[in-house]
Parts: sequence; C-alpha cells; structure tokens
Amino acid sequence: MSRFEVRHRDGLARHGIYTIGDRTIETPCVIDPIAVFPDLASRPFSNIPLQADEAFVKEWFEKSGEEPIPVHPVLSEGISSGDAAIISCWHTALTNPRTYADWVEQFISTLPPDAARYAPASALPSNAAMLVATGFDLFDTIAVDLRASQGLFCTPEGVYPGSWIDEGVCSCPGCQSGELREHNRQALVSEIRLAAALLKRGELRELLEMRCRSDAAMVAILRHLDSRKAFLEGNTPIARTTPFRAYTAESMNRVEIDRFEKRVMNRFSQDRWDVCVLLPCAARKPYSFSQSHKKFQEAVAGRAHEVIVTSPLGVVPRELELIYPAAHYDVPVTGYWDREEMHILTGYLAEYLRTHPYRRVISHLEGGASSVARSAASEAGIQLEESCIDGRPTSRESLNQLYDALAGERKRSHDIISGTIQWQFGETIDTKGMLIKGKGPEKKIYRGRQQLFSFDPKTGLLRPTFEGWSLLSGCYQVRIEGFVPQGDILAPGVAEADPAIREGDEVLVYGEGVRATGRAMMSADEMRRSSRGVAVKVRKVKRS
Amino acid sequence: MSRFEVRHRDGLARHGIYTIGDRTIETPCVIDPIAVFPDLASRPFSNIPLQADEAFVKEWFEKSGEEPIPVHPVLSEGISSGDAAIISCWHTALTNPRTYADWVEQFISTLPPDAARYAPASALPSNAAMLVATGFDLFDTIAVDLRASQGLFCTPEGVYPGSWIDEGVCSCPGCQSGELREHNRQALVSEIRLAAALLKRGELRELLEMRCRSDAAMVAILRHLDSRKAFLEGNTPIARTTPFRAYTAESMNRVEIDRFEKRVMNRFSQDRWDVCVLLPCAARKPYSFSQSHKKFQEAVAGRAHEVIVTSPLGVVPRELELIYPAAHYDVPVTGYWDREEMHILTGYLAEYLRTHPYRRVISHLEGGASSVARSAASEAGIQLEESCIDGRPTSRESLNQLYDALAGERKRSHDIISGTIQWQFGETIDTKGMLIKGKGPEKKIYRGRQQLFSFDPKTGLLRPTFEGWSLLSGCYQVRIEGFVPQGDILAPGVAEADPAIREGDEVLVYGEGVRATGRAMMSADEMRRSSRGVAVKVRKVKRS
Amino acid sequence: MVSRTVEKPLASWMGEDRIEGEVRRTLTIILKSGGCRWNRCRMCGYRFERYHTMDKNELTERMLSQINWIEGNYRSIDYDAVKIFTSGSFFDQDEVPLEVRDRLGKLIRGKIVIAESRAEYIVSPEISSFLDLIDCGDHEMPLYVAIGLETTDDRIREKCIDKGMTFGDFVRAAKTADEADVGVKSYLMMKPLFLTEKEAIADMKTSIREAAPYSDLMSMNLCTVQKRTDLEYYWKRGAYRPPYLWSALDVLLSTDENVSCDPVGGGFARGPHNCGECDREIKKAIDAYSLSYDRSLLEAVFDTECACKEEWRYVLEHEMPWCMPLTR
Amino acid sequence: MVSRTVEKPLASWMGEDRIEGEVRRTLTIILKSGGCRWNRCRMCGYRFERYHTMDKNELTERMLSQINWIEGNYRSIDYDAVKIFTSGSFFDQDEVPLEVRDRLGKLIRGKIVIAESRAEYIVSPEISSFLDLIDCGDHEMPLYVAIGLETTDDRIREKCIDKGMTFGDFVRAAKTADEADVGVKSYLMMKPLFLTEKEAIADMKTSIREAAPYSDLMSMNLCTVQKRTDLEYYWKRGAYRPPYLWSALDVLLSTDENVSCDPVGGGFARGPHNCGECDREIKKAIDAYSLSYDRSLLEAVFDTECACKEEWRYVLEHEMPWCMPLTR
Repeated sequence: MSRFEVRHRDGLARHGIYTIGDRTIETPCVIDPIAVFPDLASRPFSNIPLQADEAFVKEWFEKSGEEPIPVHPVLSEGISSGDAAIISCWHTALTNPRTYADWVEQFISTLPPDAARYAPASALPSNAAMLVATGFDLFDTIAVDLRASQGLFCTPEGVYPGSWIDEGVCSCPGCQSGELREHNRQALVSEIRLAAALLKRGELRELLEMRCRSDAAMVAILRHLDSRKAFLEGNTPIARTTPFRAYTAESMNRVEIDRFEKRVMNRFSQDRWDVCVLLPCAARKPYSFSQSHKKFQEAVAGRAHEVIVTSPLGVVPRELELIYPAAHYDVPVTGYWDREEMHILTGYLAEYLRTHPYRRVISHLEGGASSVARSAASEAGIQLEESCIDGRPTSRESLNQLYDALAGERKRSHDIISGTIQWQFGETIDTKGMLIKGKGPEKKIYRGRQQLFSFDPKTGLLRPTFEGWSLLSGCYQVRIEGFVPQGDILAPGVAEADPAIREGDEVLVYGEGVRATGRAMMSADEMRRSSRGVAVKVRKVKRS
Repeated sequence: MSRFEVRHRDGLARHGIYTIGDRTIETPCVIDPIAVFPDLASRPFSNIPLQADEAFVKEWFEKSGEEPIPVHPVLSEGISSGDAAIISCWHTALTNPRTYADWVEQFISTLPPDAARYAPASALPSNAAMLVATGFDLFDTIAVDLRASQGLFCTPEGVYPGSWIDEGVCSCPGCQSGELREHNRQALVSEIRLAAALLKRGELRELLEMRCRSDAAMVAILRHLDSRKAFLEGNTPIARTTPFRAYTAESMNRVEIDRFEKRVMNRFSQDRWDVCVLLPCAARKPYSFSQSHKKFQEAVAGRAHEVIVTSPLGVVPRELELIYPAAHYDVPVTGYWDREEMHILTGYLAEYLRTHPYRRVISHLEGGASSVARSAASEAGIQLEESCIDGRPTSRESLNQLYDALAGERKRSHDIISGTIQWQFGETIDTKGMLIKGKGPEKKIYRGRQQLFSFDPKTGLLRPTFEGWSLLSGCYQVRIEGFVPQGDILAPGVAEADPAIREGDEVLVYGEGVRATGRAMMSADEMRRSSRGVAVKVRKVKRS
Repeated sequence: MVSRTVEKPLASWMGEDRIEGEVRRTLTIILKSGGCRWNRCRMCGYRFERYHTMDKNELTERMLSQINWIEGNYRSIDYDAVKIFTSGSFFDQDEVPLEVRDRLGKLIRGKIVIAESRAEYIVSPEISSFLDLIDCGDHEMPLYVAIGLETTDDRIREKCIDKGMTFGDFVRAAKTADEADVGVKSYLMMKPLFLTEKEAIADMKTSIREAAPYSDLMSMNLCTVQKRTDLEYYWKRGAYRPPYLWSALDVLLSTDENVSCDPVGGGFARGPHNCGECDREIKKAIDAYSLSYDRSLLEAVFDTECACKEEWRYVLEHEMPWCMPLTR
Repeated sequence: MVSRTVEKPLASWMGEDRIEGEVRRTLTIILKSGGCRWNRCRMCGYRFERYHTMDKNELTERMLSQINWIEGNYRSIDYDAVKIFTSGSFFDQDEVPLEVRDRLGKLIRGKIVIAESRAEYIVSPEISSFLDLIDCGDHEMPLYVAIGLETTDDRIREKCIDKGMTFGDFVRAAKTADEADVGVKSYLMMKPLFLTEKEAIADMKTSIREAAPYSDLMSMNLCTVQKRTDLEYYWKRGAYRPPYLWSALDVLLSTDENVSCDPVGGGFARGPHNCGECDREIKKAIDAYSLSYDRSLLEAVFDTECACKEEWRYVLEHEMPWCMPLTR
C-alpha cells in the first residue's frame, strides 16, 4: 500500500508526494527502483512489450499485488488511488511519436489521477522535461547509467561523447571527479528538479518548447499532443499568473489559445454593439495601458466595439483583455506574420465575425493583421471598412480617419463585467446598476452597497461573492456530501462537480445546510476520480 | 600588442587563441577584463553609447593605443589584425533585435576577422550562445555578478529567483556551497564551454535554436539575422559533416538551405532530361538508400529525371542528394505541412520548374508535397501529371501507375558527376568517358586510368586532382605570392582568391612555379582581410 | 494682432524653501518666454515650451498677460520669496522683454527673489536695475541669480550636457553678482548623460566643493528624463539610467555644505530611483533635509538596508564607461 | 496440370559440420515443401516459403523436381553428410509426401543424414523406414532427427515462441528415435522474444544441461529477425533486440557439452550483434569452435576487451522484464 497526493499541476504534469512504507518521495523524482519497490527484483519472465496486442496481453499479463502495479496500454485497469503504476518499457515509446501521444492520453484518462506513474529506464536529461510534461512522476537512473556504460555524456541538450567530461561544459561533482556515471546521474536529477521548479511556476511548457529540440521525435510528440485539444483542455488550468511566452511555432497550438478563442466564439456576445473596430495589439498588457491604445480609444471615443486582432491569440474583445492569456502573452516581434500564423488567425477572426454579426466592421490594422482581417472578412462574407490609411495605425492621419469614420455612431461603453462573466461562466447576466469600484489592482463590483464580484488582478477572472453566485444559474458548482467543511474541500468529499470546472476556476460549493465559495484546485474530472488532495480551496463558508 | 588566431569557425562564431603578453586565452572565453586589459581600469569619462550618432562619436570618441581597442557602429576602423576590439556597452544592444542584427553585420563585415571581439557586461548563461553565435569571443562576469548582487539565479533557460540555489536544479560548486555569485559564474562558464564544444562540432545553430527561447528579443534577433542571406552566406561553411537538425520553424530560414536551392536554380542544369518525376523524400539519407526510393527507382527505371520535393530543402535533384545538407538533414515528421513551409517550398519548386524546363513533369507525391507541386506547377504555368493515385507513393498501384506513365520514354542515367560539379563549381564540363569507381564510401572518378576527382563521403562534394582542376576554367582558385608552400597556406600568403570561395570549399592554389590542391579553411573574404590563420589546408603540391 | 486670450504661466505653485537659514513660503513661477537662446542642453525638455517665431511686441503682450494672471491668482501676503524660471535666462531681454521683467519686479517688490539665468546674462546694469526694482530693504539679500552651473568640470559640462559655458564663465558671473550685492544660487546636475554612477557621484562631490566658494545657495538636481530630449533618446534605448537615490544620499552626506535637493520624479523610471521598494522613504527624507539640513534624516534612511543596496554597491564598483548603464 | 518448370530447392550449399567427432563435408538442403503444419512460431520467417493451396499430386511433382535438381547439381562423392530442412517437418507426410521422402532417401543413401522435424512426427515406422532407406552400414549413426526444442522451459517455449510442444513431447520423441537407433539433434534458441539478455543466457545454460541427456548433437541458434514475423513487429518498434555475441560466448563457455553454433546474421542489426567493432572476430571464433570444440578459441575473443563489453555487462545486470530491451 502506498499513497500519492498531487500538490501542484501544470497541464499533464504534477508535483506530488508519494509515500510508501516509511519513505516519502517528492515527485517528480529519480528513485532507486529496487530500493523503493523491492518486488521489482523478482518478476522473472514477465516482459510484455508496450506494443503487444490485446490477445497476447490478456493471456500473459501478470497482475501484481505489490507496488508498483504494472499497466499496459490495452490494460490500464486494476490501479487504485495511491498506487504507483509502472508503465513497463516506456523507454521504447519515445521513438514513435504518434503512439506515444495515444498512450499518454490513454493512461492519463484511465489511471486514477492520484496514482503515481513510474516510467522505467526512460529518463535522460534531454527528455526528462517531456516525461514530466506528459504526466510521469517517478524515474530511475537506468537510462543514464546505461549511457555511462556506453561512454556517453548526457546533457539537457542531448547525448555527447564521454570526452566532454573534460570540456568544462558542466561543473557537477561527477565532472569534478571525472566520473561519467556520476555526471549523468547528476545531470538527470538537476533537470528533473528544474522541470519541477518550472512546473510549480506554471512554466513547464516553455521549458518543453526548448528541450524538445534535442530530438525530432520529441518535437513530433509535442505536435501530436497539441492536436488533442479536448484531452488537453480538460487538463489545463483555466489561468496562470505567469507570462505566456509564445516564442516558437508550436506556441500557436497551445490549448490555452484554443480555449480562449472557443469561449470568445461560443460564450462571449458583443452585447448591443453593432459597429466593430478591429485594432492591433500592443506589447504592453493589458492593451489599454499602452500609448497606442490610449490613442485608439481617444479616436474611437466609445462609438464602436473594440476588438483586438493579435498573434497568437487571434481575437480579443476589449472586454476580455485582462483574462489569461490575453494579458499575459508575449511574442517575438519582427513585423513578419508567417502564413501558418495568418491562416490560424484568419480562421479565428472569420469565425468571430460569423458568430458576432455587426452592422459595420472597420479595420484599423496594418501589415499581417490587416491581411488577416481582409481574408477573414471575405471568408465570413462581410464588407470591411479600413481606416488605417498609411500603414501606421497611430499616425495622426489614420487616427483622424478612424475618428471620422465613426461620426454619428452612438457612444456606449464596454461592459467588462458581462463579457468576463460570459467568458468565464458561459452565462449572460443583467449588469444594469453594477459598478466597478477601486482603482488599484483589486477591483470590486457592487450593485448598490452589495459586493457581487471582485476581479483577480493576476488572472482577469471574477471571484463571485455568495450574492454574485446567486445571479448565476447553477453552473460551476461542486456538491459535497456527508460533512460540513472545516477548511478546504478534499477530493473524496466531492459528490458531484460541474464537468466544465477546470483547475483554477471559481466554484460554488454546496451541501446540506452549507455553501462555500472557493477556487477549484483540480478539474471536475480529477475531483471525480481522485481520493486524495484538495479539490477546492475555500474562501468563505456560509451555513444556511 | 596582442594576437588572435581563429582555429574553428561555425557561421559567425569562432574558436580561437587570443594571446596578450604572456597570457594565452582559448576563445570563446570568460575573462577578468581588468586583469587581462589593465588599461580598462583607467578610461574615465569615456562612455560613448552604441546608439550615439556619427557627429557625437566623431567629436568625443577616444582612441586607445592599449588593448582592447574601442569600436563603435559608426566608427569601426582603427582595428588591426590581432587586436581585441571592445564593443562598449554591448549589453544595451540585446533589447533591440533589429539594430543588434545591423551592428553584428556592420562589425563582422568591417573588423579584421582575426581581431578578437569583446562584448563587455553582456554574457548570461541564457544569452551566451547567441553572443558566441554572433561572433563574440571574449566575455566577462559583470552581468552574472550583477544578477547575483540582485539576488537572481542564472541558468541557460533564464533568470530566476535566488532561492533556486536550494532547489537542486544545479550541482555546481556554487550551489553546493550556497554562493549565488559562484553559481552564476559557473553557469556562464559552463554555457560558454558548451557553445564552444558545439561550435567545434558545427552544431551551434541547433543550440541557438533552443536557447533563444528564453527571450522574445533573442528569437527576433535570430529571425532578423536569418533574413540577411548575403551576409550570412559568405560566413557559412559550404558543408558540415554533422546532422542538420531542422527541428524548429526557424530552421526553414537557415542560409544553408537558401544557398543549396540557389545553386540548384542557378548552377545546376538537368542535362538532356526532358521528363521529370517529382518524388517524396525519405527519412533515410541519402534517399536512394531507403526502401521507398529503391521502389521508385525500379518504377522509373531510368526513364525520367528524379527530383525530390522535401521540407525544409525544397528541391533536390537526384544528382545532388549526397551534398550537404541534402544528405544530412533531419526533421520531425507528423505528416502535417504548415502553410509557411508549403509557401517557401512552393517558391523553390516553382523557381526550379521555371529555370529547368521539361517536356513532362509527373508528380509522384502525396499530402503536403503534392499540394506544393500543384501550386508550384500552376505558378510556373506547367501542366502537372500525377501518378500517385491512392495517396501512397509506395503502393503497388501507384508504382504501377508511375511505371506505366513513363512507357516509351528513353532510358538515361543521372549524371552525378556533372550535377555535383555544376552545384559545387558553377561550371558544366563534359563528363563523357568518366567513370565512378569504388563501392565503399571513398568513390573516385576516372577517365581512362587518370583520376580526376574523388567524392568526400561526408559532404558529398568533389575533390579534384590536378587533372580534375584542369577541366575547370579558373574558378575557386587562390593565388599566392612570394613563397613556395611548405605546408598549409596561411592567410597573409594569399594574394588573390575567388570571391566565391567559402570555408570548406575545394580550391586550387597557384603561384610562381607551383600549384596545390586543398580545402579552404576560411572564406575568400576572410583570406583577404586576415593576417593570421590557415587559409588553405593543402592536400597536394606540385612544382612546375 | 492675435486675440487677447488670457495667458497662464507654464506652471506656478506655492511651496517651502530654506533661504538664509529660514524656511520661507515660496511662490514658484515658470514663465513661458521667448525661450532659451542657447537651447542645446541634452537633458533640457523646456526647449519646446516657448513662444515660437513671434515678434517682440507680441511676446511682451503675452508675457505681461502671464504676470497679470499671477497677480490675480496669488495674494502677495501668502509668500515670502519668489522663484522665477523661464526655461532659459530671465535676464536675457530677447527672452524676457525688459517691460515684462520690470512689471514682474514691481509685482514682487519686497520679496526675496531667485531668478534663473545663464551666466552670460548676469551683467551689471541688468541685475542691479532689477535689484533696485524689488529691494525695499527688508532683506539682507533680496535677489539671487540662479545659474545652472551643473558641474565644475568643463569637460563633463561640455560632453555630457553641451551647456556652452565654462566654470570660468560661472565664476565671472558670480563675481559680477557679488559686486552688485546680488546673491548666487548654483544648480548642480547629478548624473547627466555618459557618466557612470560612480563618476556622477564623484563629479557632484567635487562640484559642490569647488562651487561653494562662489555660491550663496546650492541646489543639486537629480537628472530626470524629459520628453523629446537627447537624454530621452538614450534612455529609451537603455543607454542611460537616472541616478540612484542612494547616490543622492551619498553625495548629500559627503559634504558639510548645505545643498538643497528636490528629487523631482523620484521613484519613477524617468526620475532618480532605486528599486521601487525604498524610494518613497528616501525621497521624503531628502525633502525634509532640504528644509532643515538635518543630516541625521539622511543618515537614517541611508542606513536602512534594502535589497537593492547591494545592487547599487555593485554598480558603483563595476559600472565602467565601457559597460554602462548596468541597470535600468 | 501446370507446366513442368524446373523447381530448385529454396537453398542448398556445401559446408562443413562436426559430426561424431569429425569434420564432415555437408550438403545442406532447404526444400520448399507443403509447409509447417503448426506454423505459429513467433520468430519463424519460413512460414511464407511454401507451396500454397496445392493438391498432393502437384506438391509431389514439384518436390521431386527439386530432388532432381539436387541430383543434377551435386556429386555424391563431394559430401559425407546431408542436412535436410523443410521449414517444418520432414517426417510429416502432408508436408513432404512419402514419395518425395523415399526418392531423396535413395539419392543420399550411404550418407549421414540430419532431417528436421517437429517432435510429433518422430514416430516409429516413419523414421525407421527412412533409416532403412539410407543406411548402408557405413555409419554408426546414419540418421539424426533434428528437433527444434528451443528451450527446456515449457513456459518460455509457450509464451516466447508459441511452439505448441512441451519438453515432455521432446523427451518422448527422443526416446522413440533412440529406440529406432536414430540419433537426436536438438536445436536450442538463444533469446526468443520477451526475455532479458540475462534470462536468455540463463535459459540456454539450463536448456543445454537438461537437453544433453536426450541429445546426440546439440546446436544453439542465435535468434535473428526474419521478415514478416511477430519478432520483426516487435524489433521494428524497439521492443526486441537480438542476443549479444558476448552472450553466445558466455553460454558456450559455460558448458562442457559440445554445442555447435552458426551465428547467422552475426554483426547485423537483425542478427546477433555487439557494437559492430568486435562482431567479425567473435563470429569467426564461434564458427571455428563449432568445427573443433576448442574452447580456447572462444576464451581468446571473450577476453578481448571492446568498448561495448561494458555496455553488455550493464545490460546483464540492469535489464529487467519491465525495462527491456535496453539497447538496440
């Protein structure tokens, strides 16, 4: 019997505590497998390749009552919460990107989220980030020791001749004493610690986008995984507080972007606006803090719905500019928009224009963004007006043109409360009489003297008060059973959870005679399938 | 007075030996600037920002008779071979990608190639690869020490809180003793050694494509530099013996690809072939060693000119499949060709079809390559036949279709000798009567009993004998003056060199009463501007 | 002639200054004038705040209108002293027509007046006649000419500021003032362009020592980045950093002279700043010091440790002309 | 009836084998037959080299044609022994019609014959009548049945090979042969699927010990990857690695039994291999050993250090059923 509790998540990756006997292991971690799992020393003739078919597996698979419990792509049942699952021979999975992605999806969807996952003989400094990022918790030194026996020197960048130990590229104790095996082990341990440190910051993806470059197969794995949007979406936090660094072509395919845009298309509505002005993005976030957007807003003067066209996000209505990752992303700027980028963005904008009909759409864009707008308008069958007449949206001339183009249009203001609620909860509420108070980062929303929501300044999301929750019709709720919460809600206490809930979502907890507001620490799916760990971090409890 | 001799080059990067007084420094290297250059301690009030204009610089720039000699973007004269040039305040260049690229081009084009370049206060573990890759040789610990004073922990991935010293992400002596400054220095030294080790292998670019992801500005610098094709082309070796890993979107823009294709367009001619079959690439290189290409060749049976359409290279005529990087590249394969990729490749193929007219062009391609062929044919105004009828080029059906499509066409064989000579030397010679002998990697070309060339199995290039050179009309020659070569030709001995010569090119050296064959160790431009270093590694000398 | 719109000074406010050992209620006026005739200083952003291409009559008219506005908006009994800035030289008649100067002199007669001017306009009849205009015998030193000496190092003043003046010019002007019984207020500039933090500090320390004999009042400006200046060009490109407030403290604490200092823009990116954590307290201390010259106020904040002090120490030791600025 | 094309055996060649203490000139024949009736072994690639859906007459005709070809191409005096393989069982009449067997028997009468068969076809009248056909009294043991025992471990044979036979079946067949004065040659298979390098070595050592009492000759095959087999499926996906030649040496050196071994495909990726550097020498030594049983030949190469030996030692110690194969 063992226990596993996840403490931090970042996509599929987790940091947790695995306890077996009197050993407590902070994951992700390199273990001595035989020391931690003595039973592994005595499983003779038990090999079942990952690639074996169902018939063979059914006939020859040997169950184990001892940790770690073996699992197989065609047979991943039999694992309980708290177990360590050993995915035997995982090192042979790394060369086939498509099946690697298949199997990761299979294991993560079927294994209990609070079972630890051990990938034997797989971890090298160069692939450890990928292993951690695809949900593995336990590793060993077999692969690096093997490289040492082959006279090879392992680094996060790849595998090099053993003579590199004398090149000064590393200063670990192994390199100091000239012991190759020691260096390789140290490099692995350091890399896993680095991955762990970054996953706690929510920056593992950025590491992955660097590290996968040591191996074409890893790049392909990343791309295959990124194409599994539904799977990833369920396992990705709703927001992070760290920058979203879109520095590679693969960044365009991050599920956070897809989710943001899907919600813009499907949840967000443009209210009563019937004139839209498409604006370029700004390096400064939120956009409206930038010099250029101050000028745009002056020229628009509230007479059109401001919608920002940007890479890699696509479409950001002004109301949503604070929401992750709109206020968090950063991209290299060279002025060149590549064709894949333009194609993806055109798709987003065309979809937006189809789902959000306007009487007039004015493009105040230049360069790639302008091309995107033209293609999207043509795709959506929409007449596009253009107000950027000299390729410089902030020029006096263009601003005047924009100002004049809106002559006679009615003034309104952007309803950031309604927009955010739509995006976040998928509901439209009447915001009449609501006021945003507070100038600093901690903005609050009142109706009369009653506080309904506050903005989380780090994510742009709303935190409803009980009164705020009462305006929403039962979405994002977690039902608990059989106890009155004293502190945070643990996973086993959850009886039911709105399947829409993602890690980081604001939720309303309710049970017999009690309600609580708080933040989900795991997705609804994980709440359902876990027996350990904090499901909801409670902010306020109310007995009724 | 000091001396600098470049030993290895990789693009703009170099490994060399800088000698000053009794100090010998192997570059790239971290130095203690005041120890190596005591004069730096006594240059009060001498600041001239990099960004200063010419008038200001002319008025206030202070020359120095002592090393290192200051240079400025608007004033880079005054440096002699062997000097160390200090590019003052280079750390302020890193935030403006476009000017960074401008200045790098400026300095590298005007400073003597055999002057060392010192970038003060610039180097961090995360940008050292970029600094080395953009031609800097000497660095200091000022930037990392500053980070230590700010309580920041530097790694090749970025700059993190100083508390990371306790996270186990590194095991250097600094981390072991808890000294942040020591860690930061160690991390920098290790990274520079890593860059040096990789530049000696010709793999610095691959490191750069990973490392630039720590900073949007570095990604932008890479992209800006890549767009300066003419500048980079002159500074890039004609071939490497290591894999060419095209694992990122930026790989598409490597100048090696552009050069390969430009030579295919402008130097290579398809001989008397008037039927062309476009074939897909293969993971195995050269393509013709792969199972699929064996099948294609069987189906084509010498009745059409075989031209491979591939990403990221574009167009590879069968004759050139051994030449770098055609036989060296590797890419992640997912089956998806992105639109930027397809656009670039379509451009190459259309240009090829325009410059190489055929009576018939048959596409035996599927997926992205097939789309590329269709777009290219339409761009070039060419009727495309298609023989891959089921989306699987190696299916029996498609191969039969291809076989039948070529019924009645004349058999020929691909003239690899002529093709390679065209690509390599830009000349067309009569290869009648020439024979390739030898089955192993060391193939030789004879006419009768006279050897004319041999193939370099690692690069695919030809090494002419004196008899081989006599078939070429004076290209790729280096004239020496005033001495009879005893061994390799040193840069100061070069009187004239064909400007087409790049590092790694085969060249003919001639002088009074002497001729020699050999390989260029530097470009013609560098031969002209250098006073030190081996210009040509001589293979054979002949007195006449 | 253009329409007679009411003209306001560029700025005006009430404040406090220590003059002749007492804290005085001060009216500060920044007049929009014909503009500084030199008009080249690298950090000067007032260059653009002037009347352009205007004939002398109109200039006079407009400036008189500003004086009227002041008269209408401040009561004479509310202030003891007046500081006049014109973004140039109050005593240059091309910039400030004589009629305007006289009109203002009459208005503020009886106050202590500090009027800004480049050294070359500190000439005897000009300052004496203005002194006569304002002096009613109440003050020992009713008039001070305020000269932007910036530094006593001619080379720095020329390269880093492009001031078009030498220390000798200043000394001559100071003597002229002295002979006319007019006081001299010297403005020094902490950390103009092209100086390391350490060079800037050393320059201020020397300048205070060397300027003191010629100065009745001394004030140190901490360089700030004004719009559309050379300085801003370099700052935007990372080639300039305003001084640390630590440095200002260091300078003020190093001398026994009473040097006032108003850390304008203190704590902002464009002004003198440390890390953002400690800036407020230091700015407050410097403000209080300038009214009291109580060194213990400075010592208290200088001794407070902040994480950024280590950075500052590093910069002092390692920032060199060939690698600066090390921080932003 | 189809046209009477001349049929050749799948392969045939002259070689040398050590039989009964002497090196004999051997003719090896691989006949194309009706095919193995079991036809399920995971590593067997001969499954596809058979006549398909053919009636018995035609099969007979074609196989006789092969015998004719042999008669026409090899002179009887050139060889002392004949090894017959059919990719199945020579004594299964469905696979090799009786007429063919008899015709071949007559052709090679007087030679030492080694004929391959699965155990279930080693039945008394069949082997005795063939023995009678070939025996002319020149040899002590004119006929050997060669049985693919592969391993003496039933569980391994079932899981890793799917042979459809037990050690008991083999023992029974061996007794049948013994009673008919027919010799038994046992074929063992080094490292079928699903075994670690260490398990494979241990299995061979045990199997040699256990099979020896029932075997007159023993031969160890080193597993190779043949096309279109289960084994190839796994090998292509990195889930199988052929044995190291070091392992073969280790096994051969560990026993006093004389076990022959022909390292087919030695040094290639699909066959038994080390690192590519040392393979040739080891293969040569094993070949020589199989003709001489001179252990010193093996010892000499086993003691030669090669960089890959360290890797092999690591694999022996650390490759586990749950993390294999560690190398390719």
